[in-house]
Amino acid sequence: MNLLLAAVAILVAGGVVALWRDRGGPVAAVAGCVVGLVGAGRVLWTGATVSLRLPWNVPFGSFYVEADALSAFFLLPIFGLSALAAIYGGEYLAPWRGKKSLGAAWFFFNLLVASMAMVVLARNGVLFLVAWEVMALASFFLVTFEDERDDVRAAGWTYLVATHLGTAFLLAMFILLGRENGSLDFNRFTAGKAGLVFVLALIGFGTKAGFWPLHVWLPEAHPAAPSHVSALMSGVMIKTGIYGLLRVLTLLGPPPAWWGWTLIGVGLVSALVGIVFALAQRDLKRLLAYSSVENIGIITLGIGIGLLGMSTGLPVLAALGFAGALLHVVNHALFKGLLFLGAGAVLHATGTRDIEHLGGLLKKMPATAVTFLVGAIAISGLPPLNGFISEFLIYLGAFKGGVSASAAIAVPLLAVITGLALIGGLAAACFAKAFGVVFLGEPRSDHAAHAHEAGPAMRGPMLLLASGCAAIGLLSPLTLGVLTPVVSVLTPADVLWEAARPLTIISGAGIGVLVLIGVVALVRRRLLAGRSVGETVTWDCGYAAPTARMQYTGSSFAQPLTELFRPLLGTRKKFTPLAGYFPAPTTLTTDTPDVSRERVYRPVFGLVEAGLSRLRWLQHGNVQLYVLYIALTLLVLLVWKLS
Amino acid sequence: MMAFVHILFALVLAPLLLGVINRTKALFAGRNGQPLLQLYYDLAKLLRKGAVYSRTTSWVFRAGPIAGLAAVVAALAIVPFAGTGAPVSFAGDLVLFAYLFGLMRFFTVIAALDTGSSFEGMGASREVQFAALAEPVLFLALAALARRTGSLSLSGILGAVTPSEPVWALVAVALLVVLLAENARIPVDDPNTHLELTMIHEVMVLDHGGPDFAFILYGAALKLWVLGALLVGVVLPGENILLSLVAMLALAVVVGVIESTMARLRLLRVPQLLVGAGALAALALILVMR
Amino acid sequence: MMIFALVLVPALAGVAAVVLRHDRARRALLVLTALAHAGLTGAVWVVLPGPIFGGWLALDAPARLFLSVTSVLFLAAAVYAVGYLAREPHGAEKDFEDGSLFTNAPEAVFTACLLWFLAAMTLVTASQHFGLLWVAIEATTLASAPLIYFHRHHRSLEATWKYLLICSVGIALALLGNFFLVVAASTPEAAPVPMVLGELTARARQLHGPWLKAAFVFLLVGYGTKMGLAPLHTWLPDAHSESPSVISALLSGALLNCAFLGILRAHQVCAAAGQAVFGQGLLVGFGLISMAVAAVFILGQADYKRLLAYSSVEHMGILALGIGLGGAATFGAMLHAVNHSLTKAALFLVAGNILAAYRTKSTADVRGVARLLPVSGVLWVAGFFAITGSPPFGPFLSEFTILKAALDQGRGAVAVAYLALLALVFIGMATVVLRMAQGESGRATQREPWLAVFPPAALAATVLVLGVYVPPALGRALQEAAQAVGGF
Amino acid sequence: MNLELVLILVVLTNLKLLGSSRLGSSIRTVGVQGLLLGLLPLVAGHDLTARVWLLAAGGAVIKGVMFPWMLMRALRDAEVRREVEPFVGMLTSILIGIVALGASFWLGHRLPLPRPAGSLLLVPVALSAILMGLFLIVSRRKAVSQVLGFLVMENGIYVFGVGVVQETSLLVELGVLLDVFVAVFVMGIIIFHISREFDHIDTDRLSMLRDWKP
Repeated sequence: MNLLLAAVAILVAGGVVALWRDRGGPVAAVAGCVVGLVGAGRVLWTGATVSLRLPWNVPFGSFYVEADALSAFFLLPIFGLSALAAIYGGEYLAPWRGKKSLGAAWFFFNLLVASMAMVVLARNGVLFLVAWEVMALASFFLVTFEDERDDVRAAGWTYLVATHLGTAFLLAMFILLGRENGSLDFNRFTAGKAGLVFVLALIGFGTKAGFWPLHVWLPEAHPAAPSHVSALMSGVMIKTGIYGLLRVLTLLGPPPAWWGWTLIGVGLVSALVGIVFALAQRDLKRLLAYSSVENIGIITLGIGIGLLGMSTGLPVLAALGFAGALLHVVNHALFKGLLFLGAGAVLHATGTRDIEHLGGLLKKMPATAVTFLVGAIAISGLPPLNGFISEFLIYLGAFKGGVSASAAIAVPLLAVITGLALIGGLAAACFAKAFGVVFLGEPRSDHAAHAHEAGPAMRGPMLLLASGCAAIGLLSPLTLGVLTPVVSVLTPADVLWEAARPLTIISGAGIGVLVLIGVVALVRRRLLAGRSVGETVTWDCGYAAPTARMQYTGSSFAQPLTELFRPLLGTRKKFTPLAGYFPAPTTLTTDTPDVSRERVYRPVFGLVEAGLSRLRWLQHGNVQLYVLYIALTLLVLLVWKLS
Repeated sequence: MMAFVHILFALVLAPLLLGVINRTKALFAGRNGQPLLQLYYDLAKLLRKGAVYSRTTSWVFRAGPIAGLAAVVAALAIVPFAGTGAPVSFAGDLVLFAYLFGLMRFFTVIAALDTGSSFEGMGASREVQFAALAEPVLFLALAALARRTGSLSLSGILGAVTPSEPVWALVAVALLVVLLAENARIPVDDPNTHLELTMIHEVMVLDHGGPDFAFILYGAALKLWVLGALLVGVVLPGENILLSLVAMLALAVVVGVIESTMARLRLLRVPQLLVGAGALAALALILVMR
Repeated sequence: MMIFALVLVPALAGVAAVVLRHDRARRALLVLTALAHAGLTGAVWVVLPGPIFGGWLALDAPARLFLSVTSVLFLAAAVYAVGYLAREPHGAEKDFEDGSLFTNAPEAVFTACLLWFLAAMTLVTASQHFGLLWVAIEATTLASAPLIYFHRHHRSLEATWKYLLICSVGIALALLGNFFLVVAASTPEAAPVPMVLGELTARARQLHGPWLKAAFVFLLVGYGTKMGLAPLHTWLPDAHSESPSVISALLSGALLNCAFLGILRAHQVCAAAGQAVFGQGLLVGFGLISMAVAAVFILGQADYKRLLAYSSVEHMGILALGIGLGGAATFGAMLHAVNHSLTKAALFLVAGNILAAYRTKSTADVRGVARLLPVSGVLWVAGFFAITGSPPFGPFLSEFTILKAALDQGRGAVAVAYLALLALVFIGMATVVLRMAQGESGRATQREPWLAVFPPAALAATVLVLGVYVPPALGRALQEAAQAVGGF
Repeated sequence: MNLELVLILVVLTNLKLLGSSRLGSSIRTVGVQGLLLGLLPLVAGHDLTARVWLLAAGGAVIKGVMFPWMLMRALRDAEVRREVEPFVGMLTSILIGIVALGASFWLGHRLPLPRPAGSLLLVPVALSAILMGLFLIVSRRKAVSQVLGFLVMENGIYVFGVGVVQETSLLVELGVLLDVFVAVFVMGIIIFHISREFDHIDTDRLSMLRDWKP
């Protein structure tokens, strides 16, 4: 516990120091994170829950912190990714030195990390809410780092409003939980009105986690933020929503089945919508943001399956669902952090996030390309990397339920499997597009043509994250040792060892595939040894002068699939068809705004605003009118109260 | 022991299937057609050649065929043949099975994109579209079988087949469509068209040559064999190896017949075909729920 | 004796301000008086002075609380005012909205009225006798009217006229309310009860029911007008937007509290007479209506000082709601009164800095405050987050407490409305405040005078501290105050 | 001269106010009303102590003499003579006044005094004066007539105070008088400024400050 609190203290202190000496910011961040990692690791290693409770002089508040397996498990990615993001950010922010106050940026960065840690540690409603809101504010200020740009300001506004509305639901939720005992300490909470509490938690935490349709802020805010911050927000901050949901579930006692079904539904929809929208994007970071919605969906799906297992008395189902979800939390932190850092390196090198202006970067920035490829394979859930492992656990859970449970449960579960398969295929397509269009082929613009590899401080973290993806993928059985105590916080986890035994074989198979690749590669080398290996242009039907503009674009690559999901996407097309024998040059432009934003939130806000502005005539400017209000109020009250 | 024998069979006989298919088509077309062992000759020739690479390409282009071949060989180790379990089998291996094909596809696709050619980009784009639709069908079909047999491993499933029920027919049809789509056969794709604009799989490998191309062709043959083995396992259970091998050849003939009697669907129609197959699999799933 | 001093020191200082010749001396006097007053107030916390005038003047828990807030705010305002007056030109100056020429009121009048204003407010907090309370509250109106009319141009004139007329009407009704209370207190069977709070609450049982209710209605409407409860709030945005920012700070932070105290006193009597429910129903209603009206005008507000004024309406609504809910919410309301005063005063002072730098009150023309005025910019944003009840600032705790009380009492509808309105206000303010704070200002960063940034910074810091730590002494005081007005 | 008579005269003066458009005469009417109120303490049935005399004198002087004088001055500075087109016509005003009278009788009936006062008319008359005062403020355009309205309201409250309430201490009542005096004084100043700033005192044109942009 002391180590964890010390880590938080270091982070906060370092943040304050950064206000004067901004170079101190990343140093303190790394130091704090390392200390924190040690602390979290100790908790997981010893398996002992440590807690600390001090009186705190605010209404209903107490400084009550506790680190059990669940908290410690979430602390690992928080501290780990934050440290790497800090190292990366030190170099990434360099161009702004002198133009902007980096001190403030680092202050809020450290504050963000510290508050995330506190969110996970807090065991008192007020303390949690304070940490939660500090987290929101800190990230808001980081998002609006480049507030001279209109789109960034707009994104910041959207994010701020969304997160604030979400918090409102949490206020009500905590009060309801603490209603019977009059204390807001988690250990005094009672599960009265559990259903209502669950719904409030779903909305409140779902807004932060980015469940569809509460995700609107996500594709706006993540691209706007500096890339190492996007990595942090997408990699771990939105996971605090998942943590909150899980924590509340531990307080609510045995779940009814509909909670599970709700989460499964929410997860499936979020994942599908998320990945389909990701496919349609041409802004690299926006694409990654939508894919975060997808992965959050997969995590939620896992939790839903876990709850279903608990409510229907299928312990294996429960254990596998939760294990898959939790492992995916860490995995997503790894590869999404990696991908955002990679995107940042690209942005840093080329100055654009528009993938249609990129291409051929693999030759310019080999290290970034390799790590990005690893991230892409991992996030597509392909073996032998970590993404497959967590998705496999969820698949396995669903299959076990689908095979053994009664039809009423089995049919939906097997439908879920089909959905997962579809999502997997789409994810692979999406990231084949992302990697292929950005890093392969010829540069599509001067930006890309004159790109340069990122510096060591940016490459290092990416390499570490990539190796993390590989490690979990190839050593997956070891993760069970960490997962079991965490899962057991939520549901009996002793069945997990038995159920998850295949992981051994899978990792074996993964290694096998790698060996095979090596063998085939060797064969190829032997074959080509001493033979003529020529170079020429790409075959283009004999047209021998290909230009970069003849390449397939990202949009055209995704077009068949986006066409398939057109009703869902609502893509806007502007195209003037060719006419005549010698048609004039024409253009085709498409953009895919977020449907829920365009069709739901915007109209509703508009209506509310219009409706309210009608009432403005109240303040009409005539003093006579104002006195009339007084007289009328008086008369109404007298007549109403005295008769 | 048997299991490894099957792998041996596959590695050796896979190219033969394509030969059979082509001979069947030739027969229908009233030609002599190429020799049964044509693909072997091609492979032998290609392996002896050097290579020519586009200046645009990078190591990804060279890695594509290698990873693809490795993945399909790994998948081969999971499918049982002739009732005997596969060397690798565990609860949920069907997921790994499907995702290995995903891995293969991913590398083929990025290798295609690495050339920067619009044709190969086009092919890649179609490939991912159809695969994204074919995968759910495969999973639905396997889910139905898993539910029916109560097992989560391919070996377990195919070990407990009772093909007397209609369910198996439905699943078989669905699997056949998946097989055709995954292996780029008519009615989804026409392997020996000569117009790049209409190709899917072929166009993706336009720029490959020499050993790389050999790997691709061999990998494709293995893929056909693997899915074929699955299909055969569903319709014709039993310990008899010879019978199963004959069934494989018969399947090749069937594919040939289909290719000769059907025309390639318009690309816009392909999704409907796959969704239809999905419907069949779903129906099977409902049926096994009783 | 000490109470006497508290009232007399500023009053006499005001007289002195009229006779003094030199501006510097007058400003020194202003600050010194503020310090003296603050010192005396501090002393009150150490040794509690007993009631004087047969209990007409006494400092019970609520009085101590509001007196301290007033005193602190006045000190900050006085320091700020020195810098402000130094900045203000003496001759004719150009009005930045319509370019017409205008002059300021003589500084002597300004300072004198400022000091008398303080005296009047002190009297309000200290007076236990209802008649005296009324006189004092009316006196605050009269003392502050010239302050609002400091810039002698037609807009401030209009604002002053509306302020004077509307508040006078309201106060007149309150006077009638007082008379009703007397009637209610003079029943034939028992000897009439004197109008002193202690006596009334002690012998509240023998008050005449209907007349007491009527009295409460009149007092509520009357003092509510002054407090700015919608729909009686109409003078508030005009007065706040047209008066000098330092005055707006005092109006919002201190004066509204005084009116609130008047209503609290009436509520005390009602509660003691067992009529609490009657009054609380009305208070909840007024509270929610005020929040709603404020939300309406905060959304898309084009003038940032009016924005702050409407936010004051909203928070007065929250106070009324808190008292109306009773129980734990009363404590919340007391805490919120403190938090709101400090935060809002800081915001108005910052608004003054922004106004001085940009020479416009229109939100559309202000950009990049954070870049042009680093300190004020930070305070502006921080103050916004504080006033909208975000942790880790004080108002969060008080608003949360009120929400908790509402839900614990099972008043779900009230809680939902409360949350929804808070969210609405947040959205409205966020849109305006962030648009002002962010972006490029197009000008070089300015050095800000110490006198202009220190007072709001100090207040904001206090709010931040109150958000993470409520000092036990303050906590006890709030507790007592809450118990005094029938909550806990 | 007895209480009832005074009260009735008060009502009549109010009605006259509602009906008259000439500001000068209105001010004079209010002055008369003020003098009547000066009489009130003497006829309200209190025992005539020095306190009561003082109160009567103060009331009469301030309400009957000072106010009219101050308002007359403000009027002279503003050189306006009559209330041109008020929001509500004179005749309607009188009718509304009568309605208000009825309403206040109803209210007075709903609120029986716990301890009977000098006359049953007291409460209704006071209330009616308050209502009519409010009505004057709402319905008139000129600042001066709004001040008049405020005074009428104030007088109504004064009637109630003096007639019904015995126990209030002299200090408070003098404080009240003083406050009102200062209020009217300040209002006079403001009116003077208004007339100088706008060269008219129609307050309905004093409506620059608003949030409603038609």
